[in-house]
Amino acid sequence: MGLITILMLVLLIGAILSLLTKTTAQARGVALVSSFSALIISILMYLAYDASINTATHYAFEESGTWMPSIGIGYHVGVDGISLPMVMLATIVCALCAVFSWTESKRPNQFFALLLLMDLTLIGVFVSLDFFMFYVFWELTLLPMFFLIGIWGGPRKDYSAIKFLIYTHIASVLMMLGIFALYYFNGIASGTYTFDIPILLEAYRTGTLGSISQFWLDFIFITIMFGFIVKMPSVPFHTWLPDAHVEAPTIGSIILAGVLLKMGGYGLFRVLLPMMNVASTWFIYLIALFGLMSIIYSPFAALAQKDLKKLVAFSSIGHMGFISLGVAASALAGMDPARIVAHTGAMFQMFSHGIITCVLFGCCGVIEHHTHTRIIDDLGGLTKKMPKLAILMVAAFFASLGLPLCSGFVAEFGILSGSYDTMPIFVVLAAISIPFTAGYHLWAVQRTMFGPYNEYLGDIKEIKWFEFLPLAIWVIIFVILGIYPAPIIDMMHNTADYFITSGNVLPIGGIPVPPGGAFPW
Amino acid sequence: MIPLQYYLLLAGILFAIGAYGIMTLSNGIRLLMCVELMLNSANINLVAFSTHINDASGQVFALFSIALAAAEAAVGFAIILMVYRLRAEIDIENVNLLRW
Amino acid sequence: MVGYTALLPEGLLLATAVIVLLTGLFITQKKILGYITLVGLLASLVLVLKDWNLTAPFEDAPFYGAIVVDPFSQIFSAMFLVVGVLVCIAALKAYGEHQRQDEFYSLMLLAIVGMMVVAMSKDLVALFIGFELASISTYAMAGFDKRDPKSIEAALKYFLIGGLSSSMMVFGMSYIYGLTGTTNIDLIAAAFAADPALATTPAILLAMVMLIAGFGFKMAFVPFHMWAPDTYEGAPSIVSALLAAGSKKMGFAAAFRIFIVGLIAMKADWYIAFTILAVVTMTVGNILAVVQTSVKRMLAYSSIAHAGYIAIVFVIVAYYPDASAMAVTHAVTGGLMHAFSHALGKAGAFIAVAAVGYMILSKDGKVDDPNHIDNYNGLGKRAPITAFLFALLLCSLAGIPPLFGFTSKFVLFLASVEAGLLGLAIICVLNSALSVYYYAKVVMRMYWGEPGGEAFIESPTYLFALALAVIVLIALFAMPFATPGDSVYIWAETAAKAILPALEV
Amino acid sequence: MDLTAIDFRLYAHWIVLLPMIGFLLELLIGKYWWRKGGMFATLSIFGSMIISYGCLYNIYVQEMPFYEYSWEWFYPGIVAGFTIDPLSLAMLCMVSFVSFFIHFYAVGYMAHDCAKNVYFAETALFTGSMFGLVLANNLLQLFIFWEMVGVCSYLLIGFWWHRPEAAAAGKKAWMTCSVGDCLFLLGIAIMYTLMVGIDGVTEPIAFNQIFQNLGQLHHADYIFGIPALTLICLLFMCGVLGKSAGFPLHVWIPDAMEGPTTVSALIHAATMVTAGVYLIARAFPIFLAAPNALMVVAFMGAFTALYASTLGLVVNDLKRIFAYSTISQLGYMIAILGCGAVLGVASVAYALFHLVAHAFFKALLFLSSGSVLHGTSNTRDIKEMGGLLKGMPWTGYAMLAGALALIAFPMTAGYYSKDKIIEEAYLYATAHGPLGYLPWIFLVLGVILTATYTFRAWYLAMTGDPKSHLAVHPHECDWWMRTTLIVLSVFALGLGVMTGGGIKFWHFLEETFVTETQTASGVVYPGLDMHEIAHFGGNTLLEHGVHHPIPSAVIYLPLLLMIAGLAIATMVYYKNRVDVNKYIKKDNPLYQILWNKYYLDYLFKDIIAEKIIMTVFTFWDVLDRYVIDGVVNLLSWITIQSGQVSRKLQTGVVQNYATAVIFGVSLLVILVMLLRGGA
Repeated sequence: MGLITILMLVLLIGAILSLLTKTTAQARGVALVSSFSALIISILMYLAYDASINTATHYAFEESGTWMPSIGIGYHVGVDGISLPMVMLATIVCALCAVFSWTESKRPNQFFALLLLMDLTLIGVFVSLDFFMFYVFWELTLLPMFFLIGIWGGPRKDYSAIKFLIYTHIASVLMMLGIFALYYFNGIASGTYTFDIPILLEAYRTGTLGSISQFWLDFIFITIMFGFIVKMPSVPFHTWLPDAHVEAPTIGSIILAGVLLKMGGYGLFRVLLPMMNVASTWFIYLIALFGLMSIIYSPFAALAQKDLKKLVAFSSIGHMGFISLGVAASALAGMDPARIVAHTGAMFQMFSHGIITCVLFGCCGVIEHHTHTRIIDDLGGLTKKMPKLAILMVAAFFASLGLPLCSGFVAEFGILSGSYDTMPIFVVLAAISIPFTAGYHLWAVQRTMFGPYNEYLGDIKEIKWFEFLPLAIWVIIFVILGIYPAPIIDMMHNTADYFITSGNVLPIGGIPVPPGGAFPW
Repeated sequence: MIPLQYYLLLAGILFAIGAYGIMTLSNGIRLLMCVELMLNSANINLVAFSTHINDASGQVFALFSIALAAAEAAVGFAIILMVYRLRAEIDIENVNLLRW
Repeated sequence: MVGYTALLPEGLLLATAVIVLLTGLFITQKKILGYITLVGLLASLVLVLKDWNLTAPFEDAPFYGAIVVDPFSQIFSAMFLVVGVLVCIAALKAYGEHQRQDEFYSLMLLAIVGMMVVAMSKDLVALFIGFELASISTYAMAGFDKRDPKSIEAALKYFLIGGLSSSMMVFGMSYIYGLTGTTNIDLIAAAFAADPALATTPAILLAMVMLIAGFGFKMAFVPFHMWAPDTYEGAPSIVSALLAAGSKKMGFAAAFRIFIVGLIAMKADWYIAFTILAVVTMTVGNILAVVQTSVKRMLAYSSIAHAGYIAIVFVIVAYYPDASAMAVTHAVTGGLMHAFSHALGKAGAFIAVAAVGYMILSKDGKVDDPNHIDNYNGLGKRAPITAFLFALLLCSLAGIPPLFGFTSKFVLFLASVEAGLLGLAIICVLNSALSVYYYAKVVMRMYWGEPGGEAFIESPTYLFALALAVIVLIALFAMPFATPGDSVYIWAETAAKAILPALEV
Repeated sequence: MDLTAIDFRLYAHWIVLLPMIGFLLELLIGKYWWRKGGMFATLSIFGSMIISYGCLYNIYVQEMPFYEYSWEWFYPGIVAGFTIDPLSLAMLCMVSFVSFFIHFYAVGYMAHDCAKNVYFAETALFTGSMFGLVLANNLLQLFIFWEMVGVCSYLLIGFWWHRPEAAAAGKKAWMTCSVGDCLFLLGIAIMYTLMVGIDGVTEPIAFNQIFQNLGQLHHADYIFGIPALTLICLLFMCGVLGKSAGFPLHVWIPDAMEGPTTVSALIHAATMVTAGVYLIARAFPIFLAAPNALMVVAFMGAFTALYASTLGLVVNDLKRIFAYSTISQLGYMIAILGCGAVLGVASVAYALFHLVAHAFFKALLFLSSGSVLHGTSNTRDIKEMGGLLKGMPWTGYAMLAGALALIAFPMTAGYYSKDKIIEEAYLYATAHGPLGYLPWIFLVLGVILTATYTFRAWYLAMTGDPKSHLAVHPHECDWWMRTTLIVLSVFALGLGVMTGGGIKFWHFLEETFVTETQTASGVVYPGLDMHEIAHFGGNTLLEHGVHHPIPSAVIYLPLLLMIAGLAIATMVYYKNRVDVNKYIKKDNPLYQILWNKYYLDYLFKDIIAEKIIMTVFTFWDVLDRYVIDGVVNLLSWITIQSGQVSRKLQTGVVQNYATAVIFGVSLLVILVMLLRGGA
């Protein structure tokens, strides 16, 4: 039994145990032990992971067993330079969330159990190398989040929870159809029916799916893409996210924005990237367009928000847009170094945004918890009462608007400068949206933290230690990664290098743009 | 002998009458009768066919279905009796607690 | 006579029925009868599972090939028996103190025997007999709470529509018999093969549609479904469990045999019919389930929708030219798996409703409708275990992992994509996505609705039945991790292969 | 130990790191130490200063070769590097010196502020970032620290965060800069893409590698119809306009005066705003190789110089007057850099000399005005001062020294630096034909206005009778501040003389690009041939070293104009011969335009920011809420409504059910018939 299985079992057992506990202390204890041991395991994996052999043997800690051999469903897990950081992200975020919700008094046993389940299912998505497992975990992530929003959520929790559930579920069932088609055609062509992700993608990429029409190829691509695009989410399929965030409890928002959205981005790398050169080329531009739409759309929408948390939700929509842009741009034909940089940047953006947005939502949660409001107009001058929070929040907002020496800048710089080669117009438009992004962040900070203290808020207390500690750790992480990203970015870079240059994922030199381009430019 | 078509026609007519009755009548007993009528039209078919193609199994089928019809009628009457006990009437139109 | 051991399960059940009925006359402490019934059911279940892939055609006297025991019949028998076990356990609590519980048990046993006979029958006569045996027993069961006007009304509607449709069925059968000269399904198929022109006569078309109507009544296809919501709502919950989980599947067993084996020559016709029926059925079922306020009625509509999902099996089989192809095998296999998962899930769900209704009536006293969704508010607090198991069962119905309902739906929809029926597949998945809504609505009420009262005392008997269903469902999803491999899939596949070779005509 | 034996060049990164450490220490433990903060920042900057002057000693006296070293940073080829050459040294020594003394001053000035350690932490972070910007050997590092100083400026402007106008000013500063910065970043991205394409390039955006490859780069094809290099330079120029407050992005500087005066002195006068000038100087070969890029620079600079000095005439806020003079002086520097199209690298030398001189006297002016505020309890309106010279002689005379330097009074630092600029601008004009005279004219006109408004401020504040009770008994500043004022006055007055009228400085700086640079990795970047590079951009440089005659009229013109301006100020504001108040009226259109700053703020804030963009946002919210989300909700509504309607078909009357069955059968028969016939 390998590390990954142990990791998942630890969380599963933890979840069951904490469900059986009675008091907050017991549940918290179980959750802390289990989530932190998960964190330790993931760190062990990180230490044992040798980035250099990554290109040779694609998956580390690979395990495979039979599940339903007669329809080719297997238990196949493994990590590489994309999924390992995501696993670490999940473990870090969930472990610190367990600390953050130190005094959770409402149904503590269920709360911590769901937290651990969330962790488990997310990790499952990131490590699965079998489409059946992948889809199972993909669906399973819905349930804990549904309950987190529903039980601990705000006034309109029913609407938001059901919207979140149905909206993303529709996307994933359509994705399921694409997976089916892929499975079937591969089975017809090769004679062996299997759901194994590497095999299927290899078959799709090398055109050994048999003589199926371009329609089916595109159908497979577009359905799977839709599943990811909705999960990311990209404009115009984003409307479930702000509602879910507004109603979700702080922990829910943190995990939702921090890790759950990354499933979509992860899918782009793991599943869609190898398919891109077979499917119609304009899909690549479509992905980039989705990214660009999110980048441009989010600041305008965010500036119109009254609710601090909704504003932050829109900011994460914008940041996820950079990922789509980077992936799409790095797939097209161009200069390899630039494409690798764009690709690495996009990967790093997933990790970096995962950390930064945790602090953002954490701060929103703390503010709500202490002042009982999130409406920006009702806040103001909070620095007077909570200077510690002010430092964290200002740091997080600066990081979120892409301030250098924070990890977000590293990623976005890589994406922009790397993508210019293949998609100049997109990059120009994305760059122009930067002042607006800066605008709404500063606007929010100024009206919540600065200015005269709003006395109607009464006498509010300084941030608690168990709230401060996780936020501070996250801040430290993203600052360190902003100054010295090598620890994470090296393995990402190796994987990106493999994806771009090996020819085993994308054609060497990238996907040629059809004469005249798929779009006017 | 009488050609097959006549039997089939008769059966069809009986079936249609039964169906019409079920759609229009509202008295429980009558509805039951209509059901029986339809069953028996089927029986006529079976017997007619079996004599026409000289195969006994049709008549066996008919016998079975007559027997089952009797059993069904028994249960049916029991149910209608309970309806009468509960509501002192067997007008099916008014038996509509369960709807929508 | 060694072959007749294959009929031991049915015989056992009949014997149990008689024993229960007779002992019921003499003893006053009747609770024991429930346990006897349970033993009988379990014994025959064990027998069925033991030789799950047995094939025993009874060509000679006294059956003359009217019935056959093959994996197909066995898997359905197992389905009925499992449902029977669950219902029986629930009945131990529901009718533990009831005066005529012996009648209930014997009726249930007879009904199950009838269903098993239908699954086995290869002859229209046998099929009709089994059909009526099951129907008549269930008519009586539906009205078992004879003091309850709703129960009686349910029985009445069930009975009238049932009589209508069974007479239609016989009418159709009579035409088939007349045109092919036989009542044996294989011979019918042979007759069609011999004279292709036969398949195009209007009479045979009429007969086919009438058969569809007859079975469609059991399977609750729209528009033959309208009795179902009323009956399921009005009948005692555990009887609804038997109806929704058991006799509905009996309809499928009959339909599979008749259409896929007997009338395969007419598949061009029933392709059209079943396409319309499947789409309409799943859509109407889901849309109407969304707006229900009674959980029991919602479950009734959801089982209509599920009938629609399973109906796509016929569409795929008829649509796909190559009968031995992966798509067709997957289709029938998926259909059987989904029938199985739905039988378990729906039986469990109705039993959960029974449990909740029992608790509410015993605690809150007289409420006009114990199944109204408002009574489920805060059930997660009032009856945590029941709520938890109920939620899991709903997950299985909604096709959400990690339960068997997901696997079966997965395979079923997989087949539709494999067959290239893209539009149908999309309609299916969108419907199943929509269905999540009303299941989730109940879960929401249970877990974050405001409790209407203080905590309940949960009855261990019900909990045992529910836990049994849930454990089986989870096991069937995750069993593959245990060594025997994906046994249910293999069983279903063998069963599918047992009826599919007939397509080679 | 023998200090001269140390090769300080190898420790250049500590110049950056020390203040950063100082920042952390101040932030975390500064509160609990001597005077509740200020110690760590000041000391760490003193350390940086020592290393900086050590490097200067190495290069200037010991004549060690220019040096550069770098490490792999984010991505392959994206490095963190430090370069030691006259250009960076000049900036380093100026920044460390001025910054150190301003910290020294602040110890006294901020003595009574409660969050002192935060203030010093931020200034330390700022100084460190400035060092990082100056030492950067590549565009990205420069941009990163460019943004960091921006952040510090934001934080320090809003240091008194509880005052809404302070917070707003900080936001305004950031927003205005970020408009330029995003374009600057875009320019970097384009440059990266161009450089990556060239083989043999290991560090795509390192300055020296770019310079070495200008030959290929200027062949790069057009982007959006503009030569690639020119486009890049224009994008850089946008960044410069934002940071160095060039027209039209200068609007944030006056508001930035909301911060503590020491901040204004440190950031918005002496150091940060010069970062833009430094960027052009550092990237000078690129601009030189880009067709027409330097022309834009020259005109923008000259226009800004004149434009800002006109605004300085009417403002009454002491700090804002100096703010406008800062904008105008930066204009001079940018303009002379633009003249580099003719003068070559010499123009960098001239610009930097004025930059250094300006840093001294502008810091001096701000600190003295800070001392005025300090002494008159934050009076900033010169209309309410007057006669302060008696109350605070040190401050008064210090400000006088600064003012003289600012107006380029003979023998002061400004005299040598600014007049040289104007002379050379004349050379540019002669070489560039009629249109080329425009910058020169702007600069010359700027001189007289500068003299006028500067001494208007000084006379009104220092001489005459107190015009408000606050000005009656001003108290002189403490010795911390006094020391600083003295030191800065010495340099403001004497820098020109010290550097032999600037000659030494110029000669040192002119070595910058044309001499080879050694690197730690052993690679040696040979010196650049400026003439060849100029040819890439279609420019022709004047022969260096050859004397180019300038008519003596031109040489003495600035001096005369300065005296004229001084005379005007004296007449009007000291001798009060003319009553200006009759011109300062609402119906005087000229006054109105100047008073409303040419309505530029109005345009940006009221029209663009509030009217247009806010409307867009509201519209956007409607779109999001009711169109995109509306579709989703509509679908669910339709589903539920159709359910509500169709459930009514379930009447509960069993006959209807039977009817449904029978009609269903008939319908099915008909449909199958039809479809089969069709199929």
